[in-house]
Amino acid sequence: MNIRVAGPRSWSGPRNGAPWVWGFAAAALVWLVILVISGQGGGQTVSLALSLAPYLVIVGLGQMLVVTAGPGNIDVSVSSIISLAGFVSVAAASATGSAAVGILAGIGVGVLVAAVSTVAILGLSVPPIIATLAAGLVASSITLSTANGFTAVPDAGLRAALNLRPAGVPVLALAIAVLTVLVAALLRRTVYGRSLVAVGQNRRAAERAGVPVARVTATTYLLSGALAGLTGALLAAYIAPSADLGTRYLLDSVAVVVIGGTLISGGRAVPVGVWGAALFFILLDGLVNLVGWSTAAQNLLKGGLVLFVLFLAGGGDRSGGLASLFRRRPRPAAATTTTTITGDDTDG
Amino acid sequence: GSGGSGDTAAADGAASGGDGGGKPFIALSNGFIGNGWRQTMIAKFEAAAQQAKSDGLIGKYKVVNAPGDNSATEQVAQIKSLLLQKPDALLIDPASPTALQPVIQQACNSGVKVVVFDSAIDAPCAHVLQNSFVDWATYAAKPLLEGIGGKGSVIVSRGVVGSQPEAEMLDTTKKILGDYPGVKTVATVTGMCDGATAQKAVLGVLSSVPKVDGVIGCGDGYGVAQAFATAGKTVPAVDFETNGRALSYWRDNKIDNGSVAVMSDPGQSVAALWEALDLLDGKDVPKQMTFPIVLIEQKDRDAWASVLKPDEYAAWPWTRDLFRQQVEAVKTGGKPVQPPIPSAQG
Amino acid sequence: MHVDNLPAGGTAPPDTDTGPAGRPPVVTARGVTKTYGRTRALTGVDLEVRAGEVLGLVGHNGAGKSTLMRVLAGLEPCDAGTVLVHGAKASAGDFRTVRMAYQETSLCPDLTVAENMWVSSRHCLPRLRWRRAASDAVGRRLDEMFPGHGVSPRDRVEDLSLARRQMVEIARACLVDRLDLLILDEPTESLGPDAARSLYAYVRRLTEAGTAVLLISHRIREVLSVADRVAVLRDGAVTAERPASGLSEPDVLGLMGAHVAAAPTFGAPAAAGTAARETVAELLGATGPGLREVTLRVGRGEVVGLAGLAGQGQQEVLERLWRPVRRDTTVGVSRAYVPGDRQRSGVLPLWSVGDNLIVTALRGIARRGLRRPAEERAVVADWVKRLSIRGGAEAGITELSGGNQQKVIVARAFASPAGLVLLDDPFRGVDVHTKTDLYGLIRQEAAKGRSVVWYSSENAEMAHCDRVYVFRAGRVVAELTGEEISEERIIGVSFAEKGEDD
Amino acid sequence: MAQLLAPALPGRARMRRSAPAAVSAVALIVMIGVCSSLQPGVLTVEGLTLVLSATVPLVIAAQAQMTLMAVGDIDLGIGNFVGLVTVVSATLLVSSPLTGVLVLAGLVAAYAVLGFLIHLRQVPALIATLGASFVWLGLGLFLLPTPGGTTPEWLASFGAWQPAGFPAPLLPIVVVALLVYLLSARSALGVRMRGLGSNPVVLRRAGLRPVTSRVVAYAAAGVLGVLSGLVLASQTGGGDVSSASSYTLMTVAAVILGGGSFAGGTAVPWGAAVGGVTLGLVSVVLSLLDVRSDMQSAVQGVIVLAVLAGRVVVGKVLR
Ligand SMILES: Nc1ncnc2c1ncn2[C@@H]1O[C@H](COP(=O)(O)OP(=O)(O)OP(=O)(O)O)[C@@H](O)[C@H]1O
Ligand SMILES: Nc1ncnc2c1ncn2[C@@H]1O[C@H](COP(=O)(O)OP(=O)(O)OP(=O)(O)O)[C@@H](O)[C@H]1O
Ligand SMILES: [Mg+2]
Ligand SMILES: [Mg+2]
Repeated sequence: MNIRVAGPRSWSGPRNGAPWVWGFAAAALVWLVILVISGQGGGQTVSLALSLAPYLVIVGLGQMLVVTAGPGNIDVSVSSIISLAGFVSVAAASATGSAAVGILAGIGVGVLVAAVSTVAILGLSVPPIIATLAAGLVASSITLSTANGFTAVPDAGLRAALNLRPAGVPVLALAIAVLTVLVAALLRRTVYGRSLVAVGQNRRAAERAGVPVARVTATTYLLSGALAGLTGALLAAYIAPSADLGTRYLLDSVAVVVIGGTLISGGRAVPVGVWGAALFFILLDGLVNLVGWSTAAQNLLKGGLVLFVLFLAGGGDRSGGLASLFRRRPRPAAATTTTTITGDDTDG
Repeated sequence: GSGGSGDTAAADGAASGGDGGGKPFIALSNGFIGNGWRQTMIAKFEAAAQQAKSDGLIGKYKVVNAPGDNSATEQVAQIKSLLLQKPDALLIDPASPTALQPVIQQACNSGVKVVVFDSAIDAPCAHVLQNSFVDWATYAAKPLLEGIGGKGSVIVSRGVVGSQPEAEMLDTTKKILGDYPGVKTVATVTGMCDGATAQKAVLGVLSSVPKVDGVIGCGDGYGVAQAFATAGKTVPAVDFETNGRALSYWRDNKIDNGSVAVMSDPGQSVAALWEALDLLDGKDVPKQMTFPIVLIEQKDRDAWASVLKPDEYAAWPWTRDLFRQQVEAVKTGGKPVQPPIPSAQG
Repeated sequence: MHVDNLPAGGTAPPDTDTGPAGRPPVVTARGVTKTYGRTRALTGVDLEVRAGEVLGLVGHNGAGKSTLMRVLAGLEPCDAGTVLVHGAKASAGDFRTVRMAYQETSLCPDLTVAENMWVSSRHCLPRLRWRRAASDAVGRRLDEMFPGHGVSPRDRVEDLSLARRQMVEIARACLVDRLDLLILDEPTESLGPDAARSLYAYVRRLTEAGTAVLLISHRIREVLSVADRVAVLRDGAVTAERPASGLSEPDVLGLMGAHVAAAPTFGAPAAAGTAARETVAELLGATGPGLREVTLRVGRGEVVGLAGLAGQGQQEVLERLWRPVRRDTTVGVSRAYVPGDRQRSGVLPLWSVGDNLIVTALRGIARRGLRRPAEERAVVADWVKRLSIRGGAEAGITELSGGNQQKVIVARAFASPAGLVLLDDPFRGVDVHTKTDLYGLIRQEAAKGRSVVWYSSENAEMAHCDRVYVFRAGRVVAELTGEEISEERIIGVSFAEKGEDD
Repeated sequence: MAQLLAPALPGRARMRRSAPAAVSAVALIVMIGVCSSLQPGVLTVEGLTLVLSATVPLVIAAQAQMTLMAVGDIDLGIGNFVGLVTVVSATLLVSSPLTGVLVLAGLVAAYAVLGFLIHLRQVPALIATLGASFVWLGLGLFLLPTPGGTTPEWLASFGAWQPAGFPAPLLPIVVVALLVYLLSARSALGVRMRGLGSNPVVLRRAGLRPVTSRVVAYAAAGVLGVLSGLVLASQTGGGDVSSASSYTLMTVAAVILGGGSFAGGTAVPWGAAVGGVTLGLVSVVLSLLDVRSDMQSAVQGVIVLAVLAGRVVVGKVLR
């Protein structure tokens, strides 16, 4: 996991190109292929992709915050949270008759599960991947007992709202676009956001700079849990609550975050990029179904693309992402840079 | 949900030999508990086993579900630890049709009667109760194609692509489609017999296909209907799940276009219990038996819908008598038994 | 030939009858230049290291000493010029007999001492049973060099103290079957006086056997006492080469171009009675890992120094003041911290100078968790100007030179409203000009009523403090105020007894 | 920087390092104790065979994970990789043994190439192995879209092997742990691997190419993954690409339980074995304890947390 990012990171500074364009470019490419193959419904394809993508975007935004918190941070409990929040929100909504209460209940469940992870991470110094794994196991147990003999049905009003598409633009996509903007603003304009990015770049330095690292970490996991809970609440209304509602969202959420341009080693979040990558994934699924490829081909394609993008973009110049490919300037021997920067302590 | 076990007395644990005075100890190992069908299957078994226990037919029973995703490795471990407890009969709903072969052989070798249900399995020593996938595919396609008048365009939503049952079902579906030259297949998607997956898969292709009159699926109609609702199109004829949620949706939205609900029978676990008891009694039971699929047509829909919880699947209420009738039917090659619809009873 | 059966020195023929000047050169640099991007690290170095001599190399920060060493050790090629080993143009294999002990140590912390020996000296270890051979060899070498070192070859490096790690590093560099040139980069920085003496005794033995030793140190007096010759590197070129005998410390400083220890002319420590000041922070008999019964007090507007050899508990005190979790520590004001290790705990590498500078003050400026960019910009602009940080607020922090990065980190602390600023030896690797600016800044801020607790490994810096606590082995062994504070006094107290750590 | 003044006694340091594995070992012993009190048969040879056999593939996969964690990487594809190996051994290895062996060798080579690319392109192993896991899954589905096939005779007979006198599963667990110990903790290659995880700059200065260490580590992980898959296939008697998907996170948990860390630089083969067996036994204990089936994964999670919490406590005491 390169948890300890080998020695120095050779970033060229804060001017980082536009790492988010690649997800959108890939999505556009897949869309074009669909258009060529089916010969119709170009606009509608986008519209339908936009009605599926928001779910992946919400959970992806949460995962993005966690990943931004620095090396080793990952939330593997999102899938269990989604499934559990689905049941709880549907139950709460049908008990109270209010969809809003249902959504809040879903978010609350996410926060609760994330609180378990947070306590384990901060209190017991359990590595995040294990802490969230354990919290996820607990959540999935609760899901199973809830699912047993579950009687409530999703709120019809909420479902109708999720399916609303005036002029072909899903209302949910608009709402989540606003949420994305809010997350971006959170990262740029708030003390918490700046603290998170600082912690992600260099935890020790952030701590010495007076950033309350523990509080920032806790907030981040709780936010991720809340967003996963929100995803679960919406998905359950859109599809139906089920015990495996969130299963495929774990790997996909990590993948969209990375393809979207967020640094996997932390310290740089790209909220817009999550959209591009999510659309790419959704359209890719559509394409595979349209062409009639098997799931084998679908997985090969997905994995191959992730690896291709990753190795092409490389990490030697982590700041540039893919963009660095095209302005390949001779790097002053990576090895020597490393030597000097690490050896900088010789000073004095 | 009730507890996973019903011990009579902890003391007689390992000692309860089946042939002696002790009453038999029945264990059920289930490879996966993550969906409503499996949960219904377990619930039906537990109810029947509890009843059998109070009727004095069995001494104790135990249900073990492998945690996590459909993981054969977990189930192998679970079965091995079950064997330590020396059950008289072991019922298995396998996570995978092959993975359990060695451990089943091991169980047989230690004198345990093994009944595998819900899936064919390649274990010569076990007794197998399986579904008729040809029937399933036929029920899923025929009424639907009749319902749309034998012409128009359909989407085929395949199940777990590559699995033996899916191959069998796809063959049947193709054969039936061949009988309807007026019907055009405009897309084939992979729905995995799962509403959520099918919903996303169908939504992914909806914009790229012309008007759709029907979707031939395998118990994923609720999700497919949602996809059409999302796309703002009228819901075509689909194959619904046999659970309360799908049936109520079907009823409440008045989708009277030839849709049916068809799935395998979660009551098989009860049938498997009766088979195990018969085997322990030394009765002659065929090694392989095919049990009927649950088909709910529009006429029976409301009756079923009224007795099922949203996540509960329609199950045939096997009694020991019904089971024995079915065994006879299988032996003689007669017509399969048609158990009553629960609502008729109460 | 294996290390086991080696004499202490190399195998070069000892020729004791001629003076160092007549001996053959081991490594020669001719017109060596080296450029990193826009930085010309070496601008044509001519240097000769002769067998059997100790050559002292001195120079200001960034003069190019470490770069030159890397070139001489064959770790990096030079852009122009040649490096000759034994008079012949060197290829990669020729550098095997040139070994270097890095100041920051070049050891894998997770490996044992013996395993580290394998990494660097595997050519002279047997293929089979190398572990035993390496253990024996390093044990013997350590015994020779640092009697009573207390290191076992099976210890993991991370479990060793800084001084012991340094010993292992030096022994590692010496562990080779033929040693022509040994480069020691700041070897004694974390060694105690006994160990330093042992080291220099060993260096003598090496040179007697014909090995050349290149010694880099900022401790000029030490260099003068050990070296046969002294070379001065200035702005990437050797500007002077003199025999050590007859040189004095001021001479060398003059050759280096340093403004000789400018006395604190600005805002000299207020001689006002320190007792009268209001206490803002206090340790009362603090005991714990690395600390024994430490009692100290910081007054408002006071600059308190923590002195002594490295690693005697000063940093633990800073840690206590930074995170006062125990009851024996009371801190009444908000704090800011200036780390010395800027790569690991200083810079936030993805951000610009401005972002780095404001991150601590952010909290105070923001309203209800929302930032106020205009106010932030004003503060940043003010500090960039005040400390004349090259590159301005928009430059990426990693584009700055080390000294300028350090300025940003110091500004970060003082830009915050903190009442107590903790300095963790922040001026290592900072040149004289910058230092002078920053000393001035500290005095100015203290005059405004801020308190400063300042740990420095350079005892001369303590002259800028109002009060100095001298540490040894986790205890405060002396409290000096005003006129009492002098380098000699501090050193005297630090070394009064045999260091317990070594 | 923060130096302990009185350097920790080496013995104490060593104790501190082995404490996590010791805590896991205690948990393991407690679990076996609980099992045998509920079911006296557990402590017989057959009982131990039954209980332990299912943990063998997990333990071997955990060794693979440990090898990569020693160089500071993490493998999120090991689960699907093991699944893919079961598929290969249930199809190609039966139909044409030579091709099968070549394909398995090719898979090991693929791992080595993956390591090489990760190093060359300086990309995070986490995401590269995540991408690779999709590829393994795709390949497995391609070869065998649905679980099935049969394992070769020799593999099946290995799975059924029941020597008298000692529980058969102990043999592969101990042998593999010993081999990995010899490779990662005793050999020169192991020093290079741990050195890479610890401080790659040192390797480079000493003239050792870090890329070699990484490629060797990945190749070793590939070999261990293949072994794990073969053992799994011998137990399940067929191939199923998703049969081991839970291994991905379980192996990480096993290594952590055994005292490994994400930071790289340390190799804990015995710890990983103990951690793997501990985790593998959890489900056995749960089924013996009659824990409600839907609560089993919660209990599993709680046990993992409890063991790690025990570690923290022990660590505090030893500090
Ligand atoms: N790898 C590198 N990349 C870019 N610049 C470098 C590199 N190595 C050295 N430099 C630059 O070369 C110059 C000389 O650096 P060097 O480390 O040799 O100085 P030094 O004399 O050792 O200083 P100090 O006494 O502080 O250790 C400095 O300006 C430094 O910034
Ligand atoms: N790694 C690097 N990447 C890009 N530019 C660099 C790098 N290192 C140094 N520079 C450039 O070279 C200039 C001089 O840096 P150098 O490190 O030589 O300063 P210095 O002499 O050590 O000064 P200081 O005493 O402030 O550390 C810097 O201002 C910077 O622009
Ligand atoms: Mg410098
Ligand atoms: Mg230097």
